[in-house]
Amino acid sequence: MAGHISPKSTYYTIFGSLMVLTAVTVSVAFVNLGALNFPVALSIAILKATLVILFFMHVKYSSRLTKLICGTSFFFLLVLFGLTLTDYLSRGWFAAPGGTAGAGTQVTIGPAAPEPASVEP
Amino acid sequence: MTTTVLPRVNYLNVRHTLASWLFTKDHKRIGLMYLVVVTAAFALGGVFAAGVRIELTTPEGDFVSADTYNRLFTMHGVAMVFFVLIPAVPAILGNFVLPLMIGAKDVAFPKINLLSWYVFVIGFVFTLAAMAFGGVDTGWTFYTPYSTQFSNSSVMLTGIGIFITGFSSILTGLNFMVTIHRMRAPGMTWFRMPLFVWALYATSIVQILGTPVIAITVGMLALERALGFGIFDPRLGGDPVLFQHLFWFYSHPAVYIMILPPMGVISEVIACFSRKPVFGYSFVAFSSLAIAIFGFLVWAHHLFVAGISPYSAMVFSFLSFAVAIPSAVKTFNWTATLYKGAIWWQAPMIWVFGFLGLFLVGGLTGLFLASLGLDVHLHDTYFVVAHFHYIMVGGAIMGYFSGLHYWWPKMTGKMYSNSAATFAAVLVFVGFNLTFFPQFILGYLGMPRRYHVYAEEFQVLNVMSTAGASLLGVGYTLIASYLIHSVFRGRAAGDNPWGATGLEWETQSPPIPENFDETPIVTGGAYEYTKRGAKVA
Amino acid sequence: MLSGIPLFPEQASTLAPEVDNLYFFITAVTAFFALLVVVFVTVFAIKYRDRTGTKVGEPIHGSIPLEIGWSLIPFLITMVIFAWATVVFFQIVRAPDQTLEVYSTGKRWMWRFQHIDGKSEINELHVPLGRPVKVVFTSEDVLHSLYVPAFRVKADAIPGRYSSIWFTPTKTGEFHLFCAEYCGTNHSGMIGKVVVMEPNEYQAWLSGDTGLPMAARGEQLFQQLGCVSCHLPDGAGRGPSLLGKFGGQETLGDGTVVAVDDVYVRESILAPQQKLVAGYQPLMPTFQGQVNEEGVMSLIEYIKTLPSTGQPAAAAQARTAPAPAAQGGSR
Amino acid sequence: MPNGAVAHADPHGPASAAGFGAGGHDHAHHPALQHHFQTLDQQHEASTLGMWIFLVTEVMFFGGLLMAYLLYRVWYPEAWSEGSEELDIVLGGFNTVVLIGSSLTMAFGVRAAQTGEQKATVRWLLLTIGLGLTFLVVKGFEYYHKWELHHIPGPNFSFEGPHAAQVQIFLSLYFGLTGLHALHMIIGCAIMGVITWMAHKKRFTPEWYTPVELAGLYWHFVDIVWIFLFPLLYLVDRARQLS
Repeated sequence: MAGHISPKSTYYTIFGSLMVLTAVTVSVAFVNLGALNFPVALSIAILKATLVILFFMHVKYSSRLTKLICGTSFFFLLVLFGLTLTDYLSRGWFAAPGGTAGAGTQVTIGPAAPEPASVEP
Repeated sequence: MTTTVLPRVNYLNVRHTLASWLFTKDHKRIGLMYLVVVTAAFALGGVFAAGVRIELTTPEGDFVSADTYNRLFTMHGVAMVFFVLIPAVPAILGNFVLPLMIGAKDVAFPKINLLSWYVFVIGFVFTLAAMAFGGVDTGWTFYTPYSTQFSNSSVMLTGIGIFITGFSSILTGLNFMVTIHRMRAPGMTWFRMPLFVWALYATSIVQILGTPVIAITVGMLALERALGFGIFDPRLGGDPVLFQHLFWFYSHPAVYIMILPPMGVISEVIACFSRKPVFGYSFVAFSSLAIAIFGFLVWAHHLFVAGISPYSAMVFSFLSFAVAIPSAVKTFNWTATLYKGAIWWQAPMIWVFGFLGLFLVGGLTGLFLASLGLDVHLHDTYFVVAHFHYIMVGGAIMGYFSGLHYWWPKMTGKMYSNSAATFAAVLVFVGFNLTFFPQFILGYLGMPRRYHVYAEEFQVLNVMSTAGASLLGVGYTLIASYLIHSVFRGRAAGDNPWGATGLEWETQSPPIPENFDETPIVTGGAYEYTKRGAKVA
Repeated sequence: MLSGIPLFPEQASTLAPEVDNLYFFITAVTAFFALLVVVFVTVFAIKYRDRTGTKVGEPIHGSIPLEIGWSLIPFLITMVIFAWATVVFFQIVRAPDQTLEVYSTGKRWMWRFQHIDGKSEINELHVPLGRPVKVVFTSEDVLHSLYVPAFRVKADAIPGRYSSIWFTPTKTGEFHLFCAEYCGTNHSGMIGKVVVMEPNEYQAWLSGDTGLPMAARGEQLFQQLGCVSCHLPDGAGRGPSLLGKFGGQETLGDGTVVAVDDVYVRESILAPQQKLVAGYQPLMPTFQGQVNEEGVMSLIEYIKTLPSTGQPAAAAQARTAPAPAAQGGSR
Repeated sequence: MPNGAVAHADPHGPASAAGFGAGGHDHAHHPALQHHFQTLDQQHEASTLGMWIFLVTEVMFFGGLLMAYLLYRVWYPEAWSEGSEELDIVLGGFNTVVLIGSSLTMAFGVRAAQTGEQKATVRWLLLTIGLGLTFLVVKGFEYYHKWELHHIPGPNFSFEGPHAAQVQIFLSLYFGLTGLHALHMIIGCAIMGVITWMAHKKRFTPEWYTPVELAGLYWHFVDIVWIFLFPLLYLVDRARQLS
């Protein structure tokens, strides 16, 4: 059975890199980068995941089909996120004239007022 | 063909004990086991539908109470969607013929195949338990916050049932995909595969990518209902519409789980009974993949009036129109396949004619609902009900029966009465149109769906609909009776009663346990009727 | 029983003909294609019928030009439908500037309508002929959907948010009003009627026994709930002055700018910490549970009538009868 | 995939019709070869492909929860910040190191199986299980702590802070995501137990070690999920509080 056998040193190197990246992401968490907080943390996580996928899971040495399947899952994850966000991110754009929000406005916080406390004057 | 004695050993008579069925790893037996459970679910769902239609004969709520009515249509939806439409063609027909079609001894993971049947049955048992404990009244869509905070019915049990059943669907899809990749006989290249195999492959994509999302969504709903977690709860600032997004991310593609395999069946049957290759083979094959992938990009067309952003609605409307194209391409190709064929009017082909007529109406009325301006009026009315019944019953169930009639001789080795089958097809076609066409008109008139009592002016159309539903009931009972009759009294069908191409017809009927005496070696395309030496019509 | 089979709903709003024209167009296009396929299938099935089952068809494998043709032509046609339908859709969701506003809350299983002048009604909505009306609504429990088939409008009522529909009635009479989103046991009983009246009759109806105008009720609430003690008109209080704020913009503590619309006001009443105006402390308590959805709507209506300092708000004057409230606000 | 990449036809002739199991074949097979496959290679390829497809479903499974996370993070950044402050960064970080370490030992376990070092395989797998259990124990302490503070969403939830309601959403997603992950860890440890036992019984050879490889893929996947959950839940909005 022809599986790829990586040298032990590769695994140690990857493990070392993962540890370094973990340290980086933890330290970065204590620096306020403003809007960049989320992208930076996410990029580091994606980088770490990529290392695991490529080396620990041997995708680097696997068939095109495996790579395709791997890519497909992330593609459809992005479809789920991206197309759902087309709704949420564009809800604020549309406000009908007259101050009242149109069909798709942002959700607000509020009670479902179980039993409307009578405030009738 | 003259004797009623089945040929030597076959997958049916090789063992007779109950255990030999319950622990079988033979894909053919598992297919039949699905047939039994799915048929039971179909009968159950039919009974619920009958209750709904009887109630709707009069505008008043005089047959059942409002609560009962709500449970009836909910359970009709749950039984039909999750336990009939989704498993019908892939798990029954697909299981039976997929390995035969590609020249394999079995699916890639026979044990997992059996497991998925058990998972399916366990899910069904949970759902039955929910029905026994008073049923569920949320609608099969389980919209929050009604399902999480207000409903007093067995939402949890049903949810668990659907969650479990989802894994059955995932496992079947996984199994089929690996089977198609890894188990094809020598010479069975991708473009020699029958189109039904392509359709099953496309279906597997949807099952694998979509089903986990409904499972986790139902899981979140359960956490919220049972433990008070707040994910969709508007009182905490959660968004009920998020549930709808996640629900339809699966449930819209699920429509393609239901319709793609029957489309594949149609390609097989049309080619066989026209005695020629399917017109535009590669376009039909790739349109299956296109539908599977585009199908994931259109879900929010169920949400046009649910409070999503109008700009987002625009994007989804556009994509919904785009997904209509591959379906149209398939229809045109099927029509073109008939051109200069030698069309043999046998029962499976009559079902195909019925499918074409009904799927056409179902597909085209989809354009009405994809149109933003029109959907505002039509959403949640009977127009929608009529539309998806045309797709799911007119399309998927007609396709399923076409396939069942087509492969029945292979599955049982017996032939049913062709005239009875033809009559049943015509009866179902007429009954179906009488049931559901009036509902388009009701929908445009503005009758909302899920109404227990309704305004008087809608009555005539509703009576027509109920009358049609009775015809449907008769038609389906007829099918069951002559098919069962054929098992005991039918004449032996022979290995290839239709004179069809395809590896499944090269082995005996019913097939031997491991399908083929020798691993077949494929040398040509799927539908090469001319090579068989008969003269061109 | 009825005298015949109805085929087509009444057209009773300016939107209805727009929607119907689109409907006829799509019906014509789809009927054409359906007939085309049915005719071809029928002709082929009969012409090429082989009763013996022994002949073989001509092995035609396909045609690229045909495939391209029957992909492209339907695509172009659907794009025409898409464009047309989208235009109609934006007419449906975008209300005109000057509308008569009615507030509504859906609750299992009834619709309550609150007119700005104080009149309120249940499962009935009276509106004048020929005037654009906007219904702003929310739900107090589960999802509902406000649907008037004769007007061709519908929108879901969602707890915690505002939705709206608008229409200009073109016919007097009574029309169905349905809940279209399944809401539990008595979903099919959550129905009512829209009564379209001649404008003068409508005025007469309005002036019948009536409650306080919404803005006035809002002002009462503003006093009762103690809003007035912090939101001083001169801006010297612990909360920002609300004079002339509605319809404008406000800068928040984190620098973002938000539009002051009903959604923002509602959120500020029920979850004041969410979007704090720059320069103010998070002192305001939530009024969740102390004021119901209709109370919030009244407060919004009151805040709308507050003029900017110095100049009377144009919006306030355009409204039907906010006179007492406007005086209260400029005090 | 290229055309016709199926394994070769069995040159030795028909698989007997009555041939249930390998016994029906007229030539010797590897004991692990199931009868419906032609070769061990075909069987191995099918199994790994199946595992990868299964992992795709797993990605989508977590995807639903992550979508909810993403939406509410966009809507309620302050609540997310308050919520993430509540989580113990030390325990979370420790668990991250433990889990990445277990991925390393798992990779070595697979490697040992590949090279036929059976004792080493058992050793590495046991170490992996040990690290996995450590992770679960630490997670258990974290959960217990939340329980004491009434930070478990539900009727008894209580939280002091301006965005208590939305913090409840955060914690719902925290428990949803980490709970689902922990469930995967428990299943993973159970699977590892079986695999270790098989390795101990010397079932694996350099020709056939598929179960070890598949378990490895699963284990690494679970590790990857945590690699995302740790920053998303524990870290990402901490800095906002510093400003």
